[in-house]
Amino acid sequence: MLDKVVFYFFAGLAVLSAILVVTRRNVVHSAIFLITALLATAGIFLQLHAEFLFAVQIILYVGGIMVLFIFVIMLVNLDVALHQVQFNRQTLLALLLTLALAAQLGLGLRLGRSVMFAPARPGPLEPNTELVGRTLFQNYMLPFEIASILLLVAMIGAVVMAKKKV
Amino acid sequence: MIPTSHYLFLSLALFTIGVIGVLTRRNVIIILMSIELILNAVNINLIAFSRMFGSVDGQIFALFVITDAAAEAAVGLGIIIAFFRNRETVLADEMDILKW
Amino acid sequence: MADTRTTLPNTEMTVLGADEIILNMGPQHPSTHGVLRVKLKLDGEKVVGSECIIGYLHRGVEKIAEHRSYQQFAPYVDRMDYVAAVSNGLGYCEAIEKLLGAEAPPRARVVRTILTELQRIVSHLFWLGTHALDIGALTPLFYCLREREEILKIFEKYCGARLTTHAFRIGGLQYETYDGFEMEVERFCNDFAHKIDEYEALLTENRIWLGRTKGVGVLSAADAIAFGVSGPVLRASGVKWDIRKAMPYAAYDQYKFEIPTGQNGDTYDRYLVRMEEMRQSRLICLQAIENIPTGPIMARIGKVLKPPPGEVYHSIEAPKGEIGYYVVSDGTTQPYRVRVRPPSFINLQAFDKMVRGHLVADVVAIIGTIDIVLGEVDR
Amino acid sequence: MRELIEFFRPHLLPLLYALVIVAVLPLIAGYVVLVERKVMADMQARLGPMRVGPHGLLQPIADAVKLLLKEDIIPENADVWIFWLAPLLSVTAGMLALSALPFGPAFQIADLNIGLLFIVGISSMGIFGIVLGGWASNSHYSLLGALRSSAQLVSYETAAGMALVSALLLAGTLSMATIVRVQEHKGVWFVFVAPIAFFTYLVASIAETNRAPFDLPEAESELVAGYMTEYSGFRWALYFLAEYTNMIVVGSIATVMFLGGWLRPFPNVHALDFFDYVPAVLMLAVAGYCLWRAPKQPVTVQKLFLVAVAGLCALVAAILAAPLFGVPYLSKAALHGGFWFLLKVFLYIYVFMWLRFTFPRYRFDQLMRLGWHFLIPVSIVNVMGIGVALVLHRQFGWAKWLAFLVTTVGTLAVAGYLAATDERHETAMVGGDA
Repeated sequence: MLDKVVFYFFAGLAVLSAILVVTRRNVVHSAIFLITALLATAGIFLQLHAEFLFAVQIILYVGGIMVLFIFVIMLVNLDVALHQVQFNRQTLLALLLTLALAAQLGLGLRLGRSVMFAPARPGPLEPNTELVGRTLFQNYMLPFEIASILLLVAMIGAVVMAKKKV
Repeated sequence: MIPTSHYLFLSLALFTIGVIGVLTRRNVIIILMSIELILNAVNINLIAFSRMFGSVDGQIFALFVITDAAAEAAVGLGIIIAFFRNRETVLADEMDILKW
Repeated sequence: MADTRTTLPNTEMTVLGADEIILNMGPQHPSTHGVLRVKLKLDGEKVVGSECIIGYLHRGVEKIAEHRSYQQFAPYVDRMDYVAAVSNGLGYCEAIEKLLGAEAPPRARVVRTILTELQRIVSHLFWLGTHALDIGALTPLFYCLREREEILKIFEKYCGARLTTHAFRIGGLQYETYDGFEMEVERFCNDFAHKIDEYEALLTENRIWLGRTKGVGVLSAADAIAFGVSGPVLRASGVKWDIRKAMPYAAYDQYKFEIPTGQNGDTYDRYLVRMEEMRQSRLICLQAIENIPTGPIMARIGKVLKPPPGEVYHSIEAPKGEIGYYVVSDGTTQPYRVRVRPPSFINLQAFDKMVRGHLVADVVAIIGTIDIVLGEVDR
Repeated sequence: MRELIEFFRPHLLPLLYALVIVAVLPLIAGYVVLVERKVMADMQARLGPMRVGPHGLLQPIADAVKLLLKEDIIPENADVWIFWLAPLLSVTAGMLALSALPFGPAFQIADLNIGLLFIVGISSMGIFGIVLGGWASNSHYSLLGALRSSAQLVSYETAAGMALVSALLLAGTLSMATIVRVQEHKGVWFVFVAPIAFFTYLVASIAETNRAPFDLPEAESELVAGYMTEYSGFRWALYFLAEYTNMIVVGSIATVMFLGGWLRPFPNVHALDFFDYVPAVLMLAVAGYCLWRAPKQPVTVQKLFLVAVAGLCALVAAILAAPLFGVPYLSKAALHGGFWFLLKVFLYIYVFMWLRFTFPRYRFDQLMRLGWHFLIPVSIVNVMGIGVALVLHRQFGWAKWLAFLVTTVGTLAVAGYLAATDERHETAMVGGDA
């Protein structure tokens, strides 16, 4: 019961704020709704008993990436952007194609319901944090290191990009 | 218990909205944010499946996706700042040449 | 940005580079010490140009002088540098005495010296408190005001006023010193030695204080002389110039004291110089009260002052620098023209030189270190 | 209906705790402000608030009433919606973080198994309140203050997080209550095992709560009031509440991670059991002081008020003393735990105040240099050092104190080296154009 309430609340919140993200004129508003969407997703993670991911989502996504976004939004001038046309010329076509894609995917999900509609089972996923740690540092050691290299490269890239003209 | 497919439909909805955002908006920052939405939808998928199969691997992949999102946001925003410095605009359809 | 624009004079501030913004500080800003308005051209947080806009406190003091008799104008000078009113008064009285060819009697000169040196301590204490507050140290302000209060009490007992004292009269003093004047000054001076150590314990060796003041607002000796700055700002740049020694007035020729100087001309040196000046002022006071000559306190100059036609320039070493009075007499009871050389105004001209290349946070430190009083800048 | 009651039954106590926290926190924050003003006054040779109530004891309430009655100004070109939202975000983040903190062995809303991560994550959301508030005000000063603070928070979060990781390595769990139990079990507060981590966290937490000497976002002599410049009345009060809530949060985190949470000093040494009397005696002493001061108050109402305060303190003392004499239903662990916890938190906050009134303010570039060139490297080295110490202890059988002494000294050496190079760097900067 509680499970359902939590899920549908967060799902509704996520979809609603996602729609607002792509439709708002003011970028800051969009960013705020993106934060809401991300928090709602974090709630869904929690409802799925992925506590560690929940924490990572909040610390990294909300506390890190979104701060970066807002920082940049404030650095680039907004006033001009507010009065420009917000949607490009291919909007209608893009909408049609995307909805077609969504319909296909939805149909796929619907057809596969025999497998997919099975309720999520409470698997041996506890204690979550410890398990994630063990798996990450035992089975996925190499990807982990590669990810750290990726981050390093991204960091250097960002620094070079954002640096002033040399 | 909530069937896994509900998570998948939620993920589908977020994904679709994200794609619409990427395809239709002119502001690069909002395009980047829409990409974050798409990645997020993928994460929901991964974790729902992780739950369904009772294996933690899906969560690990979600972790990697978040790492990737961080890297992408850092580089993407760096490019936006560099671009804005030169052209004083953040509109995607004005970014029409590769170098300037 | 090594751009040629940054070297253009201030009037070109409207020419902006891509990353430059104009920030307007004041006239209502907590740390511009009154109503100074500073326009800053910023590149990020770095200052690439500045312009001081003054005049918000202009009261036409110099013009007022032309419609007052010589005695009547004396209280007005107290209202220029209201933090150091006694020094202003001394300069004015001595200028008029010079014009008259009169001289104050020895007793008056010694008392004048004591009060002026106490006033120097007051002014420096007030500077220290507000300057430290600008840099973020809250506590020294209250310590400084505590000691300042003691001196103001002495002033109040002596002449009835605390701030705009009008302590002296042309030709000497109006009031005799009160009973116990020497004792109170001595007690203050004895206590004050430890108090200065207390302030220094809070600030002098403090890493953050060093970081905020060392190398900030550097003014070389050549620049300082070129800008005509005077007082502690000049001495901190390494120029050993003090009118008390160079052209002694009042009773300064009788006392021994040092002129502290700095080497680097940065904010920290100006801080050290002022701290040392307070110590020296204290020593001067102690020497002076030991032997106050007896005798009259007013020279015989008559009730109505009619100086012979002519002109005179007289300057003294006020706490903030050289305060000079240029007085022209046409032989009537009112001055034909009085022109004041206020130290704050002249020192403020070095502001742009000192501030360039520093960050916004340093701007308030530099405004503080020049030690301006807007009443004096605008007159 | 019955189903609903059954459903809420296990959540009843946490709900009650939450209510208590939400209701009492503004009051506590108000009184922390009063204490701060009194401490400041004492350090500055003044008396501080004396007018409202005896010794200004009712000042926080008067302030609150004043703020509530003030005109609510929204700047003309402000983004009203966000202007509205931002202070709420700040307060919410602070209060949410309190939900996972154990104020005593019994008083905790939820003992999450990711407790620490939750708190760190939630409190990092307070940035949004500051940044959005600064942006929505549509003023240069606000925006500069907001940008400064977000840069500052992001930088120092790393150092603070690393310092906490050191303690985590020692505790081996993320659950806040368990961390305290580990300290009880090992018989040592982690501050003695990892002192460098504690001091790193102390500095970083001052920076994170925007307190002097790191209070650049609201540096009054430079940016007027930073991101709060355009705020007034109740919204301003919310920001203030958020700031003090954050102070309590970081104080609580430090208490839990390093200072043994609700444990009294030396909980396992029975020779020192007289510490159990300290809470009651301390409260009695406060009551006695109030009684002593009461006749010296000028007005009758104030005399009575002070007597009432004394009575309240005596009551608290009696409650704290009761378990020692075997009164049923009053658990010593719970009551004394709460007392010790709050005492430690307030001592921590006192250190904040002390530093604030002693030091000048850093400049922004100096602040960033301190964070990135000194604190973050030191905290990373410290984490590695703790790891090495644990390996030395567990794998090589070194004595515990020896292992930690060696690594602490090693980390200190690195810190000294960093400080020395930093100084050289600084003097080099002064010569050129910084």
